[in-house]
Amino acid sequence: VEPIEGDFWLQEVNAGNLPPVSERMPSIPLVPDLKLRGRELGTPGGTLRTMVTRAKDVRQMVVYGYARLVGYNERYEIVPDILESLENENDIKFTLRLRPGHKWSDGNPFTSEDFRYWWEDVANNEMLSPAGPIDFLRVEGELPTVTFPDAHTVIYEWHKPNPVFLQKLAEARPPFIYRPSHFLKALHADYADEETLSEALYEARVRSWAALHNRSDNMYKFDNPDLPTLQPWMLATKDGKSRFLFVRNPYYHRVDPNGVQLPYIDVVEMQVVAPGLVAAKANAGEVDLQARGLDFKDTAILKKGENSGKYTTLLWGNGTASQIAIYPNLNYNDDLWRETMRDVRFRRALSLGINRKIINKGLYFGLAKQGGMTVLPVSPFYREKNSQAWADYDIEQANALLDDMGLTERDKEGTRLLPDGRPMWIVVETAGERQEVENALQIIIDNWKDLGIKLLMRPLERDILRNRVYSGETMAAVWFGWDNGIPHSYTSPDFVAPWQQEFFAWPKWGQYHQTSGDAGEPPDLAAAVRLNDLAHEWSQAYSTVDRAVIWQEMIDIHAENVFAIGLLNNAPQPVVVSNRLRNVPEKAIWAWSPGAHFGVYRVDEFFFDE
Amino acid sequence: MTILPDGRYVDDAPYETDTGAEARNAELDMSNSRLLWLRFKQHKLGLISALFLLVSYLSLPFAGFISPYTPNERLEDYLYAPPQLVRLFHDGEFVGPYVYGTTAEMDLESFSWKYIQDRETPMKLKFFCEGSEYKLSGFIPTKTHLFCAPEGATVFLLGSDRLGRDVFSRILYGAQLSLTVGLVGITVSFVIGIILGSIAGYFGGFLDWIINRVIEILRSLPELPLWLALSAAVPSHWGPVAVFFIISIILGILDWPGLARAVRSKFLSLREEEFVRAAEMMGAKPSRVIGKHLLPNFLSHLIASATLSIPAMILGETALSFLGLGLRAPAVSWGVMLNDAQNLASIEIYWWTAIPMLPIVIVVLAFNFFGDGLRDALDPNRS
Amino acid sequence: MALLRFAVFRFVTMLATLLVVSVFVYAIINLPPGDFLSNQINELRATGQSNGIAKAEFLRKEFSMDQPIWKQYFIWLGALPGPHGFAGLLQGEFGWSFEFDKPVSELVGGALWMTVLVNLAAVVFIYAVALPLGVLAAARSKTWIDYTSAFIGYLGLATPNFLLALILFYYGNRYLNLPIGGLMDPKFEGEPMSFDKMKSVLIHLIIPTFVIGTSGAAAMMQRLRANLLDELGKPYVETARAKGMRESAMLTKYPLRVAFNPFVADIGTLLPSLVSGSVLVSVVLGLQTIGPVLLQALKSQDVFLSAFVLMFVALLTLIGTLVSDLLLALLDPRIRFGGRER
Amino acid sequence: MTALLTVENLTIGFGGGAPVVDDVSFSVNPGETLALVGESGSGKTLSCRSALRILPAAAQMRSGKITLAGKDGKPDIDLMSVSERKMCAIRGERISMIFQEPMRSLSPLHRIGNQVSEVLRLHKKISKSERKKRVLAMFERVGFKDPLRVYDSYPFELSGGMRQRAMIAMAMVGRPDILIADEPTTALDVTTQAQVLGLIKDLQAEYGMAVVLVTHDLGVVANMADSVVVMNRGRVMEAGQAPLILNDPKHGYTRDLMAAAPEIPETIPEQKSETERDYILEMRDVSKTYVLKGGSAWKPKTVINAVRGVNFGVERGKTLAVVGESGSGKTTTAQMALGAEVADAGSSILFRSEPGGEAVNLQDLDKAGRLAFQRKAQMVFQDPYSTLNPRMRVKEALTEPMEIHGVGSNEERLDRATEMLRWVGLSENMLTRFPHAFSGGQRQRLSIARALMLGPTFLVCDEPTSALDVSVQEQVLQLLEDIRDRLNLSYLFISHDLAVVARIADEVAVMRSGLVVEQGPPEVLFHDPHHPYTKALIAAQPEPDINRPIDLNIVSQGAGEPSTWPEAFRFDGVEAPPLTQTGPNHKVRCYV
Ligand SMILES: Nc1ncnc2c1ncn2[C@@H]1O[C@H](COP(=O)(O)OP(=O)(O)OP(=O)(O)O)[C@@H](O)[C@H]1O
Ligand SMILES: Nc1ncnc2c1ncn2[C@@H]1O[C@H](COP(=O)(O)OP(=O)(O)OP(=O)(O)O)[C@@H](O)[C@H]1O
Ligand SMILES: [Mg+2]
Ligand SMILES: [Mg+2]
Ligand code: NI
Repeated sequence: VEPIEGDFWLQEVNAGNLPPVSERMPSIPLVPDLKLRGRELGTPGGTLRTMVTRAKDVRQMVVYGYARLVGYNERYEIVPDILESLENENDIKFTLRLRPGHKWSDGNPFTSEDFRYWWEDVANNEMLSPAGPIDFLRVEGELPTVTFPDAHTVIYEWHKPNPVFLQKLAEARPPFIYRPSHFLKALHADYADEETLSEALYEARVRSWAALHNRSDNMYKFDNPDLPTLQPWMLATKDGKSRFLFVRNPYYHRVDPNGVQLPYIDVVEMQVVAPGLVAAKANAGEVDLQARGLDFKDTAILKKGENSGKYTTLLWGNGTASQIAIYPNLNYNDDLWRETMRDVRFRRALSLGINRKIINKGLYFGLAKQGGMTVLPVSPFYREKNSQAWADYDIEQANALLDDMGLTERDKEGTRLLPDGRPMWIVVETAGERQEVENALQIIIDNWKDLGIKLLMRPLERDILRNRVYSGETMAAVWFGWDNGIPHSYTSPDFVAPWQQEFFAWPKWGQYHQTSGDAGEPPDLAAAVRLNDLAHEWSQAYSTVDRAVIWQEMIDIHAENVFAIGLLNNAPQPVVVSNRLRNVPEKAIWAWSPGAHFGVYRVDEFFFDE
Repeated sequence: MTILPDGRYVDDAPYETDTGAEARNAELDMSNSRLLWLRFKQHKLGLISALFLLVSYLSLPFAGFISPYTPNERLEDYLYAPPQLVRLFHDGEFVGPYVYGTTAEMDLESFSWKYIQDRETPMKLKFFCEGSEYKLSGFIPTKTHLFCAPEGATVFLLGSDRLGRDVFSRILYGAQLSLTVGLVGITVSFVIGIILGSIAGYFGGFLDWIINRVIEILRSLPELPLWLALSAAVPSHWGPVAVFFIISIILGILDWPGLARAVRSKFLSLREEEFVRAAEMMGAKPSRVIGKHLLPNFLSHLIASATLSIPAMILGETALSFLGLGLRAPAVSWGVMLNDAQNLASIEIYWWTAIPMLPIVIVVLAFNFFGDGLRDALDPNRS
Repeated sequence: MALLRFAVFRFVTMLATLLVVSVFVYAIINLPPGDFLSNQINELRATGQSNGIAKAEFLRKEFSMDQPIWKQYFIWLGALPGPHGFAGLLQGEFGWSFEFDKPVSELVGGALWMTVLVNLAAVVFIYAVALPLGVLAAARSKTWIDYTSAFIGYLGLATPNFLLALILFYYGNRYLNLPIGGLMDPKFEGEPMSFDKMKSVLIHLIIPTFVIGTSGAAAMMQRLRANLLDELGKPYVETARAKGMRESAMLTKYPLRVAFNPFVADIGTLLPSLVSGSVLVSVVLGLQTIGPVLLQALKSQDVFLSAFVLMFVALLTLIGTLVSDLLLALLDPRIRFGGRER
Repeated sequence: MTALLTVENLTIGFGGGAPVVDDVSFSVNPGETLALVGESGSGKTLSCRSALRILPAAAQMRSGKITLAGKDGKPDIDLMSVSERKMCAIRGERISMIFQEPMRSLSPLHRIGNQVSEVLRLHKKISKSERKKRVLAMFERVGFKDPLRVYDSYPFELSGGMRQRAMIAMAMVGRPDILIADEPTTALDVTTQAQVLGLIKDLQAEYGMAVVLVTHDLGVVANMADSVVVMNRGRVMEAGQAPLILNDPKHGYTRDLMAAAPEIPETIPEQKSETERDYILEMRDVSKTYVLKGGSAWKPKTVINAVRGVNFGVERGKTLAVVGESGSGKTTTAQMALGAEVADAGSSILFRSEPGGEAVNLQDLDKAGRLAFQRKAQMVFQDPYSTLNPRMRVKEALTEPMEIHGVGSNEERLDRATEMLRWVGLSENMLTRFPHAFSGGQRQRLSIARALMLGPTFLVCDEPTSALDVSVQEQVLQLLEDIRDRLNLSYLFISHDLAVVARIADEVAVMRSGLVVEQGPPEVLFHDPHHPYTKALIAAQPEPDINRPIDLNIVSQGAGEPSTWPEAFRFDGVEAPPLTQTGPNHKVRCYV
């Protein structure tokens, strides 16, 4: 197709400041088949208004823009995006091919030099990366050999498979393994001349060139309008505080079948508003596309404003494995309690003792799906049995389990006693950010009372909560379930293995893995050990089938062992969409990983119908 | 009366020369507090407010008895139920207090709960009836309530909230905390503020300098980070009420400098008054001068300040819970309830969840009018 | 000369106090467990983004966050050398904001102005409302004017600010077309001052001013009323009446000045307390003042940023106290001419 | 001639009680002076205030009519019903008032000049500088030596008499048609009093101003009044032309009143011989300097030598009276005598509680010593209003001294308070009242009662009877003498009324500008005054005999400036002649 020059840059082109569109695009642009995916072909133009709650959330545009070397499509398959093509030899050797003629948003060519610069001058520079290249590039501690045969080819090669390589590149917050070298070299001590560099240092009021380089080189933060980008929109506001404008990237690599360069929408206007006001502003019709900052409890008010605000409220499903999950801390510092919580019967009893139906009704209008923590139905590893395992409301069975453990003594109020005579008070700590959690716990307090267990709720600051969990001071914590509720066989299973302290049920086991044994404790619970082994097997496995089998077993183990007590999943997430905005899917999943929120739905294909 | 020929006017009435011949005044034998009461009684609004407050405080132990439900009792089929009217007449006939039964319906158009009244059958309220168990005055377990919902219906005088809890009952229970715990903080802050402020203002000099520096440092110290630090430091097994209690004491301890400065500055000028010098010349000790001469002349400000601190204390927890320090379920207080109501839906759709504002306003007004009446009664110029 | 000596003396004490405050400030913000960089590393790990970690490690070295706390304090103060020599408060270096990846000094400038603006508006509102109403309520005590003003005042006082703001925003937007949140129309941001921008700022200020101001105004009004009622019985009021002064003129000239004493004493706190008191309001209303910056910085333990803001607030308080002391002396000659020492 | 102000059948009461002003009528013509005399607490002040509609909040005007004649042919104004707005225009412009207690009647936070010139600002359209000029002129006329200093002073920096004069200036500067003067000269020494009275007369002559003069001093009445209203217990006893009433009182009360008026006795002094004296209090070389900071830091400080080298003693069981010009340092001396003010270095004030006992120096007393001293020595304050805590009932105020010193049980204290109240001629019913609910004279008596509560041995009385009518004054003086003789009390008695002094004092010291200029027993002093200032004082003492008027204009000049005195007495600035013994017990400040 012959690319058509749009109105937005026309003036610049006519003035000679910008080459015509045909010269701006790579010689082989990416032409998505919109029709095939049931989408309309759009017309360019318009300003999309959206809101974030903190100024630093401008980075959301990198997430929504979702231009990645490789990215997920709506079926969660990894496909080349910025790359023209990709060869993957058994997850060991990856040959990345760039689009010839692809340019950064400032018009400079995007070539393998940008990859080399990052690999040699950033990732392997001691000043800039004191700890060396990031972890996902290491396979059992070994770094890949990276070669740059020509301007458009980059080859990453390991001795053993690195199955997470592509998956990481497709993440919402990807590791940018390339940098605009032409721009950054001016700040790099190896390239820049000393005088200009020290001048720049003085101007930026930083004390070392590394600091300056680090600061300017924020592909993800997206807060530097001068930093060239490959995303569909580029930041146009310098030092913004409450409003950020993003304009279309004239060198963007995607074009619709009609030859209209994407994105359709010319300008994205991002306003920073207080979290409490997002719903009010949406209700007043002040946004065109909004999901962030909206909760299900806002739905009623959003529905109410639809007519006057000229928007529609869609309800998407949330992509986390569990909307609310309670993590009994298997590494809790108190010996007796730790032993108790490590008893699977105890966790099962707790899970059985929760009336999920009421929680669902009260918090989500009955629209979420009740069930323990497991993967979502979209995932190939979903099994109804897992979802319902130990997730019915069955006080009798729960009590039987507890009695079976020998926790039969009770105090005056009917609270069970631990063997040493302490009453069973479970302190559940929360981040205190979500009202749903509080309300749900309120219901669980009543439910667990019937088990003879007293729940105390304690809200904390997010960071404080984390620190307490990691050090084993927290007895139990509430958080979301796994961020990624839709794992596929290629998804790294480290979040289901005892490998991450961020899984609040086993912070110390996670530390042990993360620090290669320097901190924390090795997992010593059979099920956890099994998970550990399985995860190792996964990374050694060569075939998709093998990995899928491993995944399935891990998911099953989780369901049986109830490491985290999930309450609900697939909770409805309101998405406000202007009536003029097209191509926004009616039903979809609102997920950070995989999916990058709006990212997989390709916001650059959304357009305004006048 | 006589008008003399020279234009003089002369009174004919007999005149008395001895003084003190009047009848002994009944007021004389009364104690000061009785005199105060006599005068306080004349301030009608103040009197009503005082009675209201008295009744409120006295009924605190009986909150459980008066309310039809317990505070955390969830009626799962009645989420966000609107307030129900208690009626007396049905079809023109007197049936005694009754309500209509309601059924909830999920409205998937508007995503809100709709309630349909069954206007056919009046359902009479029960009185002195068995309900869920609670502890009268905090220790006597009982099940008797003043009134309860009829079988198969509900009695939500002020509606129910997101979890189907009765707002009316919760307000009553909330009063137990809101009306008491916060006052502790005020007391602490007043005691410290007055003592240190008067010392600084009366003695002046070095003491004044020291106290002023302490005030300055305390005042320039931020509270916010302190709260954040505290929220991490409080032991986890403490109940929410205990936490809040400690917090309000700390709040009080931090709050005194403002008052102390006001006291100090007023005392700086008051101590120059002649009557203060007179008292000193009589040999009055500083404590007496401060307590008997200076403070009473500053009472109005103190009373006004105290009444004003009350809403701050009741609402203080809403701000604190923003930082994860306020009261938390299962404790109920007005602040907790309002905290739950802080979203648009509570204003626009489920307006009754914002009702706890009312008791706060009423109590605060009552305290204000009570204070005003007290001030009036103490004001010598109004006798 | 005496005044000059007094001023110099006060200034020196102020600096000393500031130093003490700085110790407290630094200690308090470091009280909660953890620090920004470890938290950030945790956060990055928690969300599976191991990419930023290297940067955090880099910063930890750069800003001596790996040193013991007391050393950190002195480095921050500028009394000990950091990795790049002496660079602390004493040298005019305010440190680095990890959160924003910018020098602190670059960061808060705009917010400071906004803070001053919002608080100034609130103060003006408070005085503009509380003074006349308080005087009126005292002059017409126990009439409907008195009661209504008390009622409205307490209504404002008894409604949590967040709720009040939400209500006002919602209905203000609906019926009066007032903007929701923010301090100006975003399109004016970064623009030079113009008439339209001014207008936009003013319109946006209406609700925040009201929300922040109501409680302050109600409080001031009631206290003023009480103090005034006390003064009204004094003989000098009668003298003024006998001169033929109008009630209102008389009230404002004589008793008000006496009744004002406690408020002047409090002026010192007015600004700083508005700053810290309006933190949560600002957060909720989405005002770009220093409040949200502070709260965010504190929550994420962005030490230098919070320390800077807190020191700034402290400085404001101290200056405020100084001003209020001077004003107090100006207002009451009995204090000015140095009372007796005991 | 039509009356300018007419009061008819005025009745005022408090609460449900009997009226305190009962059916009072009087009127005053332009250019005329009406004197209201009568018992303390008889309702004079209330009657006057009702003309301006400035009554205590609790007072009820039960009936009556007050009419102000219209100006320039305008209709008469009914002051009871006229709007508040019109009333404002009348107050200060047509009727102005001098309140009885000037100390409190000035705002403590505003400069005198500001408060006085305000009257002009309110009613006259003249420029600021013109206003200041007029105020300064008026200050000069009321006898301020340094009008500019007063203009910039705050009330608390002035002596009682000075404040009173400032009030007078405030009332007169607007040149009202009617001046209501409530005891305008109570706190003034006789020469200043003469000066003020002369001023009132002058203005009256100049502008035809009518004056309602409330006074207890029959001498003043005799010299000023055209007509007289005599009040007692809220009722008018007798009213009519001044000569008639003064010469030939018809009503019994009036007659009693006339009889009670003290006079300087005309007896020949019997020479007492010098004996060894037993001083209870001795002041040696006592001085007091006040340093006034300037209004701004740049103005120079003013040094005021309030008291300079006073040397005298109060004998046990005797009365030392101090008379003198207003502002001459009497109160300051008194306060130093009680240790309430610290005298300048070098002064010593010795107190001997027992005859021949160890003398203690008040300057360096420790806490316990001070407390013991304070129990024995009490003060009756010059300005009772401000020395009574407005928030304390009389009951508490009276029992306070006993409480402080831990004397007696509650009942005993109350009994004693009741007794004291009776002593000073007040009813015990008043115990539950607050201080503001008293008339000026009643408050003064409260002050006396309070001082007597502890049964002191040494009493400082600062103008204790200045606000009392002659009959009550007589009663109080009698009381003071009684207890002095019975309990061997000693008094330091400050007064400006020479007749009172003559009656009660054993020795008199005359002060002027902080210096004692003459000292001796009253017989000697009043018969054979040496010092020109003493002479002037005596000449200026008005007598309650309408046939022997004093020439206000002459006597008001007093003795003139010290620099104009005869060579032997003259002093300039700091240099003053020494106090020289001229006879037994007689000292005069002169060069011999
Ligand atoms: N606020 C009040 N409440 C009750 N009684 C009062 C009040 N004010 C004055 N009185 C009483 O009214 C009476 C008249 O008072 P008023 O001040 O007119 O007396 P007066 O003639 O001016 O006396 P004096 O010469 O002592 O000043 C007194 O007995 C006094 O006690
Ligand atoms: N606190 C003070 N500060 C400054 N000057 C003062 C102060 N108190 C008194 N004075 C001055 O000292 C002088 C003497 O005052 P004092 O009160 O002793 O006079 P007095 O003789 O009692 O006069 P009066 O008869 O008018 O009461 C006056 O000039 C007065 O202005
Ligand atoms: Mg009087
Ligand atoms: Mg005096
Ligand atoms: Ni505070």
